Amino acid sequence: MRYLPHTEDEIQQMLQTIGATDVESLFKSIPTEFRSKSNIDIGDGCSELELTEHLEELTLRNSCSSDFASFLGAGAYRHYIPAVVSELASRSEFVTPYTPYQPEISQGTLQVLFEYQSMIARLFGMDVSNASHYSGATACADAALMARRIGKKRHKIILPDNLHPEYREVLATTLGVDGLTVIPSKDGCLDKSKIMKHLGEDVAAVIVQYPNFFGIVEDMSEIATSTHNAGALLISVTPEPLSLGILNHPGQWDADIAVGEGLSFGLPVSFGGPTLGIFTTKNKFVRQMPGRICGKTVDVDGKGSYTLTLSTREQHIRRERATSNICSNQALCATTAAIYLASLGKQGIRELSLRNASNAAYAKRVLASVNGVTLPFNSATFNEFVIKTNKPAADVIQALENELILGGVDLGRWFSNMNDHILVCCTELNSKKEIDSYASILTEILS
Amino acid sequence: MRYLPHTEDEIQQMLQTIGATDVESLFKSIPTEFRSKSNIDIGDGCSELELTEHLEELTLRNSCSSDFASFLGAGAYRHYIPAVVSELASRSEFVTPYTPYQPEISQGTLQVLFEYQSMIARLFGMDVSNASHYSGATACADAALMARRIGKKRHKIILPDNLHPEYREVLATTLGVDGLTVIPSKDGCLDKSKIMKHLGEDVAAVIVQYPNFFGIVEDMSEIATSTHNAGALLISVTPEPLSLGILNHPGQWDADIAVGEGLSFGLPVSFGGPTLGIFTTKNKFVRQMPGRICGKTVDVDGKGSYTLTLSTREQHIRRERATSNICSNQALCATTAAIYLASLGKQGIRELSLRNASNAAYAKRVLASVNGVTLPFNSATFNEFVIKTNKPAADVIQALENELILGGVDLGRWFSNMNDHILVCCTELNSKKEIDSYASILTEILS
Amino acid sequence: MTNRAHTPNGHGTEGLLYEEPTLFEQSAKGRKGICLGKADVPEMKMGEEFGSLVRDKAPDLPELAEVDVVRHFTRLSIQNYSKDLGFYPLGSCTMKHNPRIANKAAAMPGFTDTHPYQPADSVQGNLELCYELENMLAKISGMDSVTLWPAAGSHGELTGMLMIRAYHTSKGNPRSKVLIPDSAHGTNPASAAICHYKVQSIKSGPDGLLDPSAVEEAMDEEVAAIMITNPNTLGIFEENFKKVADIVHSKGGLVYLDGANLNALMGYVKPGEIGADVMHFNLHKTFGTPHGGGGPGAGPVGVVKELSPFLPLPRINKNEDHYNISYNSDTSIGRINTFFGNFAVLVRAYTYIRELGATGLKEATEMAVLNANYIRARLSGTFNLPYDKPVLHECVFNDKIQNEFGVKTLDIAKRLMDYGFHPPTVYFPLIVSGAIMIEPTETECKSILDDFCDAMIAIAKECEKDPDLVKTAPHHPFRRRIDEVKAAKEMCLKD
Amino acid sequence: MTNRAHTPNGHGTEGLLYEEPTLFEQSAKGRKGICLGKADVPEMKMGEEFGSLVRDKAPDLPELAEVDVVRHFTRLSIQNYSKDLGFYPLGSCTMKHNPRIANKAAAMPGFTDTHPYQPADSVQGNLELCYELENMLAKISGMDSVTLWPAAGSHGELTGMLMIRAYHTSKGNPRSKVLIPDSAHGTNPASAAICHYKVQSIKSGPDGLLDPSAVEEAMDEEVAAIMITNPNTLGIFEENFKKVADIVHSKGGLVYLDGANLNALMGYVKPGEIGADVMHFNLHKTFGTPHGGGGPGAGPVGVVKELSPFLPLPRINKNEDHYNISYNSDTSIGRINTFFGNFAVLVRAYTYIRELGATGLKEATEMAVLNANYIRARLSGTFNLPYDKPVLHECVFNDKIQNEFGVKTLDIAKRLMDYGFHPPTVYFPLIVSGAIMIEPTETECKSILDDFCDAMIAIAKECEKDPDLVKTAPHHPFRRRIDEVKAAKEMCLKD
Ligand SMILES: Cc1ncc(COP(=O)(O)O)c(C=O)c1O
Ligand SMILES: Cc1ncc(COP(=O)(O)O)c(C=O)c1O
Repeated sequence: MRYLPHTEDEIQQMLQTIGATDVESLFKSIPTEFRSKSNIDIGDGCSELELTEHLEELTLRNSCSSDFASFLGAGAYRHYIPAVVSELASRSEFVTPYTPYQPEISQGTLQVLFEYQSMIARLFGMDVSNASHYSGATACADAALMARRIGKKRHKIILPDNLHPEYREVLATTLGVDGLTVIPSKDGCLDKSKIMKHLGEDVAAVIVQYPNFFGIVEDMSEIATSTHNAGALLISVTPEPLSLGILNHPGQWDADIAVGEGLSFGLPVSFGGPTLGIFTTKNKFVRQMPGRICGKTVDVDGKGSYTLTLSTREQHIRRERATSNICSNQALCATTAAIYLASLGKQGIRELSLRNASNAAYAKRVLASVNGVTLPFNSATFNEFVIKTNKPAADVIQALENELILGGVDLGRWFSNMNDHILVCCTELNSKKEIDSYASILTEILS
Repeated sequence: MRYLPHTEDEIQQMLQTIGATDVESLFKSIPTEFRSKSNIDIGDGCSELELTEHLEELTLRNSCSSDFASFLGAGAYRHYIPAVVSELASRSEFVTPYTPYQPEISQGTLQVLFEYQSMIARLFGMDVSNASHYSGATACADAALMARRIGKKRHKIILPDNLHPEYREVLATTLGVDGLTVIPSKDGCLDKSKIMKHLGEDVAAVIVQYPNFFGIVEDMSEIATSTHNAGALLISVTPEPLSLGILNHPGQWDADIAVGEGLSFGLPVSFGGPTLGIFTTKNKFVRQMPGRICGKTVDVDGKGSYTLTLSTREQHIRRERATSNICSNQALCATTAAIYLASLGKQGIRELSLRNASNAAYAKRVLASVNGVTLPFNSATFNEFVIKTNKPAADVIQALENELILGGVDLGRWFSNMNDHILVCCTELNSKKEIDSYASILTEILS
Repeated sequence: MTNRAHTPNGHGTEGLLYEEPTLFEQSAKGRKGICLGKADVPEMKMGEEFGSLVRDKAPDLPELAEVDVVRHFTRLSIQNYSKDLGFYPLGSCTMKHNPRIANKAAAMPGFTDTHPYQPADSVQGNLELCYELENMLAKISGMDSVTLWPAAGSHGELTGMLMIRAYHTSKGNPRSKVLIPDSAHGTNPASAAICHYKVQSIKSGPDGLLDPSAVEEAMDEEVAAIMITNPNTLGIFEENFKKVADIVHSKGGLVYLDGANLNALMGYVKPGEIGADVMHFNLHKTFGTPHGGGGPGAGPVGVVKELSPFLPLPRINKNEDHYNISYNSDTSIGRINTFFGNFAVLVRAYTYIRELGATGLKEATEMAVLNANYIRARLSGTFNLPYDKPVLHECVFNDKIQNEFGVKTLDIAKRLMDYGFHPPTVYFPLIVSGAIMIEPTETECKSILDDFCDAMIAIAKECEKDPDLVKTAPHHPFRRRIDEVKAAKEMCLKD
Repeated sequence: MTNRAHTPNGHGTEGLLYEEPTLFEQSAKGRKGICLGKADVPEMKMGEEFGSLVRDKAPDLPELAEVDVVRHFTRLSIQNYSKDLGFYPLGSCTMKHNPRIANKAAAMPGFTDTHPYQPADSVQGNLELCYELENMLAKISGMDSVTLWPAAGSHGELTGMLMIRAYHTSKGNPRSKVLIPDSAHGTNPASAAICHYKVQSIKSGPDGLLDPSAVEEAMDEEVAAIMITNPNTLGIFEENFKKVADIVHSKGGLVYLDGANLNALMGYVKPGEIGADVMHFNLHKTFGTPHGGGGPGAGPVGVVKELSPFLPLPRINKNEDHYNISYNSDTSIGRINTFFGNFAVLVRAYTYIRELGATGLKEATEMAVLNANYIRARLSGTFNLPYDKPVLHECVFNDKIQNEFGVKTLDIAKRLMDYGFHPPTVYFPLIVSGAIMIEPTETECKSILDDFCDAMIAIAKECEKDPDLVKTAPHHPFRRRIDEVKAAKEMCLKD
């Protein structure tokens, strides 16, 4: 086994030092009745070459976005990953260390995390970011738990149905359905008056998605004010934070906690993971924030240094009273995001954000002009929009797939009244040619 | 331009320090009549995304070995490259420095080159290796030039026609045809008596290929003795040095210079390049050796250190009297080979070498049993062998290609009397299944 | 930009290490690291579309050219110690070598370019991989079914506890308490707490082991489960595991096994056969996926068949040779994460397990245990062993002997850096004062263990002869001892 | 294995740098880094097949596990300074930033998995790339046709000189001499010598430039060619290039242009338009392909149409949209290398040129020249400028001022390492005593140039105040000054 460096000689020498006769005897502290009678039934190992061939066979059973024109988004957005990002993020000094518990020999990871926090906080317009959460959805759930902690007796969490359905599911799984109030949207937007009606003294937080699950960019100022007036917290959720390149940031409308999904920041979609949970909040709530945080300090020589800090919030010290149970996080994804954001820079993120919006706007226009397509909602959208078709979405999507187009997500999957609605996404990867051909094939399908 | 970090402000400040009004004016030392009247006519640049799409389109116009069962070799052998090799060799600390002229800050590259030299010398059974040449063929040409230098008045170089035809061509280009005597082979092997007839006082060297171009493993002891008795040098050429995992090394039969092609050592075939020229010799000839060499020494504190050495042989000091004109070499390929050989290790290289030989032996047996196929030569072969078909090789190869088999190299390309001969190669990548299917398809083609 | 190459006195480099300013300090207005190319569709008029929602100023990200980005992150990277540089004996973390083929596998475009909402037909390769990985984990652990979606160990704990709650709820009472030994990792109580369980700590016996009578005493029908780490965080096998499991089961409780230490058991013990009802795996520990400076990992959870109905969604099913995904279930606890968890981590673990096979996994366990016992043998005497029982894959010393000279565990840890080693886990488990928890893993050879032990012994000597040298360590790394108190007090958390 | 983590005094690491034993010192009998898997064909009986030709003992390579290999090369790598770590102002070498997309391009399986003996039909992508790259290089340089196969600059020189010889031979007399200015790179005379030309050195004028009258004097009908570097190795444009070319042409000679400094000319001067008949390109200089610690590079050669018949084989031709390869020609000098040269390097250069386009290449030249002039402006006065003429992309100082304090160029170079910089090229060109040849390239920003100039100025001050500090430099890198004499004397060239 090439991962086991032990030679027969060495094993013998080591056993001698230990005072054991054979390796087997080192397991004698395990009572024999606990010893498994059977081998592990997974067969023999194989060589790297055999393994590579096997893996290649598996991938051949997948169709990749390179084989299709893909308009799939809905929380996992395909973006071009500059070569520099993958190359730097795969340096083994970033890939193979553990959590930087020993700061003196981990300044690389720590400074990167500090810079990640800084860029994320700036992008979201928030005071402070943690060093990553698992995913946008788990960050959202932990934000709700945090709001309950802050709200003390307040227990109720209000959320709209234009929050990503899988985020809603994770919320329900984690918090339990008691105390979660889901408010149906109106024309794809928040039903503000209904939300306000629910804003009582028992409300810990209102959750909003920005841009929302249907791609719509809603103004959250009003709902923020009402929420704050009711003494509750506003939690903002952004599965596509690239939108913040051109859109007002959650800080602007005074979000208390703003979370997001960082998959768009230099990570391959990769069947949806690893994801990158973004978690930001206001300074005043920092001690209630889950997850690791890196802070700046000095060493004994006074040299500027970085270290994990505020760890008294965390499980390894506070145990059952910790602000969260999170331990391992998504540090390498945060590192990747930091490299990606540093590459984009101030201008780049704006340009790229606008490019995504422009491609989607163009697609929305040409698809809307197809006979048999209507736009059910008429609000402004960023990179995604919903179309309504004169045939069942499932059939349309299947017909498109036959023409090598992944046309979007069938909303009937989550919304029983939307069986003829498709969520269509564009990024910088969708060329005009692709979009035009989508429109023309759709024309055929719907005619 | 993302590779140009200059901001407008900085350009202005710099111009001011220089005392120039604009960038254009910095070119005024170029007489205006020399200034090109026209722009460079290659069109505009493009973005990384556009470029990636363009490159992908280009690659789609290639058929890759993953699409075919490939039995092509003839000097460029397909091998499995362990993941560890590519990952380590692509570390930017190996990829982005220049030649290690400043040893204090280049110990990494230098130690790797030293280890490369050590492993190559051990594998070839020679005293000393340089730090790389361009390719097996250019190393061979430089070896011939070296032999002439050592031979003083001796000018003639004898070579067999079972030396790789492209190596012969490079020899002819570099040395000129005068003084090159090509001896036709007999039954695929050296025509020893004919060679011996040519071994006069004017002979600087005899070149032999081991295993030879037809894959045959010849015993060179006799020719070595005769060559030495005639006062000439023996130059051994090994395009597939993996063979030395199980075969006697050139040092064993007293080669004076042993060169080879290192493409097999962890480098992708990549249309044949970059290659890795291997160049080894005896200690007594080291000062006549071309190319850079790394040696061990100490620093002022006595710490073991490495540095380029014996540079008085080289062009930057000796100029027109240098042992070669080589300057940039193939250092990164040598680094890759070092990582590859260290991964294989003593056992691994033997096993892998044997595996290549076994696959080829099996293929030779099953192909020979196909009706219409004969084996023109009956000597022992390593990873390649020649088959003779009852139809023209070009037609057979084309018919095989239609069945997704790259069946080998048409020897008619170089040997006018071999239009029905195919050079077939196997490596560890050719499975039994592939070989069997080659045989059965060939049966159909030839029937 | 501040002067990056040298400090004011002109001597910034030690070796090739640089003082590296932040991205923001290096930013220059107008510099670019990417270039988008021309648009082929009209540019959207932002104002018209979004009105007041248009961001007034571009996000204040740093402005850098590609070369700046490359240098910055390359320079920062070499300020890190990493597994690829040397021995990393963090106890409980299982820092084994990360196979390179796994990185290559995870980066195959056939995996990376698949979208979670593609039709199941078009991702049969992904589904087969997941299905088979679940299967292999079940076989390794003796559990009946497995979910792959939790993103890390503690996320797996939460998932497991939610299933336990759902199980009890289905029986009529979710119950209110969870028993957790005081030697447990902090994530155990934290995870239980999220599920609204009251955590009752069980004091370890004088031998560092779970005391069945303490469990017996605490056990009642309000106890939903006990969470046990086995081998425990001292590296000792819980010999009363089955007895404890019986006690808990007899009152209708369940047994949760924290599988962080599975590296000590593969091929020897299958937790499902000795009474565990739920357990999580840390793929980033046992199955060699890289830690990435903190993550991503993956924390699959295995359960016995009684709990299978509660497994989170989605589930992958096999029908002849075809795989499909079921998104709904009446009994499931629901989704625990979006999409298919940390999929690329799953690809790595799958690759690892396939390469090793049954025999390789068992050998890995054996060599891990051999290595830990070797270190224990070489260092006992020099360092105090608070619990002198046979260990499996790791061993825990403490600083009792060195305390005499005023030296603490932290000092010893920092001093190890001067010798070129990453320190062990320190001050965990909490039941050992000044714990030094060493887990070598199986991928280290004897000579490296010897180097490490030599260093530890040399440091022990220094503690006697020159304790100040140790107390002021580290002296050689990039930074000397870092002021963590100031960090917490001043809370400078961003630039 | 020797103790790898620390030296005997227990302090082996500086930062995270390790003393690293050789592979052989780390080898242990029976250890393996690969694992072949089971054979599906019978194992060959070596003895039966090869008899006495079977190697008696396996080659004595080191025996290591994967983790050992990973650590060894990772640790060695961080002992290197590299372009990715910082400024690398090696004059004449054009150490510009290596774009990452080019690495990605070269690694695309669609390129790496093609074999040189595949039918032309099945490698149309490769052939198009080569054809277009030849074309683009021709457009950039004003030459009529280009060959891509030489493996490096000096290999290109050899190729060019062989073509020149073939040209003259075709005219009846190969001629016997080549003129080369004394400021030329050593490869120029070495390449000419391989082609059996006698090298006649031309002394540079007092202004560092080619003196037409000196060429006039040396020129006769036995001169095959003159080899000129323009801008020359002082970074100065040869303003008499055309005059010299006319002199040489008038006697039937040819003009070879060493294109190593093309980075100073793109978009401004096309050598083919001002009299060059043959020139080589260094793709690893001008077009940003990485240097790899010494190579591989690529040294394409461009020629005017009179010399096109002599271009080496193979040639790629385009026929409508189809590319084919011609392997034969009566006039060609023949093959200069196997296969298609350093193909993957060609892919990188193609990528670079396509990304920059015409405008980008010109801007690159402009910023390269701006940077060199800025350094020249900031350092002149502090360091002596032996030739005080306007420069393009690089500038050459020397140690005349510092000699007064007993400090030499080598000392200054070594001292720069303490400041975190790679030294410039030193002692070249040979016509400048103690030359310090600085080529910043266009990919460096002002603040880095300032840091470098500050360091140079600080060192100049140290030369006055504390010359010993400089003479004993470097003090901070991994190694202090290395004994090169001992290396040459003792010739320890392998383990
Ligand atoms: C015993 C034990 N349990 C649980 C965990 C938590 O695992 P993770 O960090 O993957 O969430 C750890 C991690 O160190 C551990 O050691
Ligand atoms: C002016 C000049 N000519 C020729 C060469 C040789 O180029 P190569 O190293 O690619 O062979 C160099 C390399 O430094 C050079 O600077």
